[in-house]
Amino acid sequence: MTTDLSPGAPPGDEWDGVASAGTANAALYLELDGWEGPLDLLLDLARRQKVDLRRISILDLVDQYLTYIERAEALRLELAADYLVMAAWLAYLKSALLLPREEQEDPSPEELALRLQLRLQRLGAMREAAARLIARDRLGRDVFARGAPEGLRVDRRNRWQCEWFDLVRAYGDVKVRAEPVVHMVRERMVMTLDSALSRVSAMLGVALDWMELREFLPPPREGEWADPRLRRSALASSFVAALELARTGQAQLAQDEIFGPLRLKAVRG
Amino acid sequence: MSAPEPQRPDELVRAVEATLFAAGQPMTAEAISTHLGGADVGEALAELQRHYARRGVHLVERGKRWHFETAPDLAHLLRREREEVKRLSRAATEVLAIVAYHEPVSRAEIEAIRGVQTAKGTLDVLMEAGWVRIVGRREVPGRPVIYATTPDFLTHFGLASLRELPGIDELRAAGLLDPVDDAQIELALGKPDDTGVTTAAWDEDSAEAELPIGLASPGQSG
Amino acid sequence: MSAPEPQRPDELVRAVEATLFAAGQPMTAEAISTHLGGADVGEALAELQRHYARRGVHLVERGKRWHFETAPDLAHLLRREREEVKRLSRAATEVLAIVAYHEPVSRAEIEAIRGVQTAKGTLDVLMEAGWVRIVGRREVPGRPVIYATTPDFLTHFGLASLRELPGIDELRAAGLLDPVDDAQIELALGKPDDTGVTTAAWDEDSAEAELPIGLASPGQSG
Repeated sequence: MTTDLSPGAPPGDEWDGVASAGTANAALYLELDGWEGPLDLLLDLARRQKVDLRRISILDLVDQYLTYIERAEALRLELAADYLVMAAWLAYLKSALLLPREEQEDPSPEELALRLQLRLQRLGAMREAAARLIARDRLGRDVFARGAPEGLRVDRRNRWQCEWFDLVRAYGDVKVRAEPVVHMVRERMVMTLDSALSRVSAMLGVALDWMELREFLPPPREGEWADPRLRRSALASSFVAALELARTGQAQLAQDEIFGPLRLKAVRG
Repeated sequence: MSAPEPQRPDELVRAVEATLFAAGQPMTAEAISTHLGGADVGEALAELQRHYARRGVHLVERGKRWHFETAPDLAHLLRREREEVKRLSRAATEVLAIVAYHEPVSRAEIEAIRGVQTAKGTLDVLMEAGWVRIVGRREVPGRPVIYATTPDFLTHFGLASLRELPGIDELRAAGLLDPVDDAQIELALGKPDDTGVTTAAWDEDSAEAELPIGLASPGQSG
Repeated sequence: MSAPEPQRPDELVRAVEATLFAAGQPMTAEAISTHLGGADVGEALAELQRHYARRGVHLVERGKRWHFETAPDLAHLLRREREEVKRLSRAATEVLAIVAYHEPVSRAEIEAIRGVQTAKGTLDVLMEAGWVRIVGRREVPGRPVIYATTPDFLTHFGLASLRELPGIDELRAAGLLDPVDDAQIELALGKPDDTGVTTAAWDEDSAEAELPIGLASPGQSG
């Protein structure tokens, strides 16, 4: 029953020794590499009953499977765990099917057997379907598409659209964006750095001792210089002028404490 | 030479004929129509199909896409030079059939039918061939990806649609294509305890614990 | 359809038809014959050529080699142009406006006016649209190419000449220069007086003269 289980399929490398061992039963031919798992082996065994899968004898099938596994073990073949697990499960199923049942288990052994049968049917159906599918007239094997199609090309051409208003509006936006770059605040009176520099420099030339920075500013009585905003500008410009004179070695700067009066004195060469 | 002067076909028919001859890929009627400036090509396709039905080249529709191919009865003349078609392993063939007959289907569902783990490479081979693709995820815990066939699958195997799969009606009628995650068909598998007696225990929650799927691949059975 | 039932061609004709259809290259009559087991294919080729003469695909012989090709009168179907109407991007519109108002103008000048770099693609789009062209090179170091508008530009925008584009004053009157508060954007170009006081003053003319290429830096205004 278990002889010649996989006709035609050459044994894998690891089975060479077994196949050529010339064991007790020369016809015994075990080739687990050929099976895609225990379900596959079961299906093949079921097919050997040569009956419709719906009418197979599960008990016979279990016997065949267990015999197969026993023979493999007798030959000291190392079986994958799943084959052994299936064997154990089938052994249980067999005993459950044979023994008189006192209490009804759920699911019953008959139901388990039915499920196994259904699974084999499903796998069998797919195996057959695969064979029929693969045997169809296949494009590139049995039927052929045009060998040298010219190919279709679609060149996309853009037609650009723009309205007159969008164009003019865009120019307006560019102008608006560009102008602020050169803007100054209107009618803001300032003392420029240049004028502060010449004023401080001139006054320093005639001063004899340290002078406080504020003394260099134009006197507030002189008309527009009374404007506090202009005075702030003059102070800032004079401070920068003082720093510039110190940097160029024309003046010394001194401050005794933070926020204290800033004093200035000419450096005499 | 004795044949009567062939009728000149309609200009639209000629245009559809030329377009499909020149196309490198199968085309849907919509794509042909778009290419031809929006003409209704349904009649033209039907006429072409009828014209070519008895010739050495046929016009066929596969999954809503049309292409010309050589007549199947001439396969024996043409087959010899060409061995471009990939040979699929048995596992890949089986997985392809399961995807086609059950789509969309997850890997776990494929494995439930085959009773073994499916090597990652098997699905990759089918996807690389352009016959199978991922079409989404099943909204169940773990959100497994699900697979289905492509239009190229139909084209390659000469199927107008999946309804033409061999024997699909019989299989469906026999209930062999019912969803595979149906808990009622799952087998329970217990572990052998230390007395050596195996106890079957149905685990409602665990489809994994079910039949000996994926305990070891056949190759490991050294 | 109304056409009579097409005759089934001779088997050899069908075989030759399929062979040539599937061939990757034009084939000589001898090669076809060899492929088909030595049959004399001359008649079959002649009949096929006659059959296809009025169809969308022709069987042609070139230098003793036979192949199918799209009918010459349908060759235009192989390469179609599809026009897509696209709106000019904002950047492209600005560049186009600058070219129109300042032509001829170099890319560097356009960038100086816009205050941002102009992607090369933007000018390419305008040239593709047929509104801008290269009109020469500026005789300055680097000899940059300079751009100007085309007659198509005038046609598209319905202008008799560029002088019809609204001037700055008209733009202002139309509120197109309004977005920012006037006081914030006015220029001060006063001179320091002898007391060292600078008075900022709005210069009405400066808006005209403002071609902001090489914008005056604020430091120069002191």
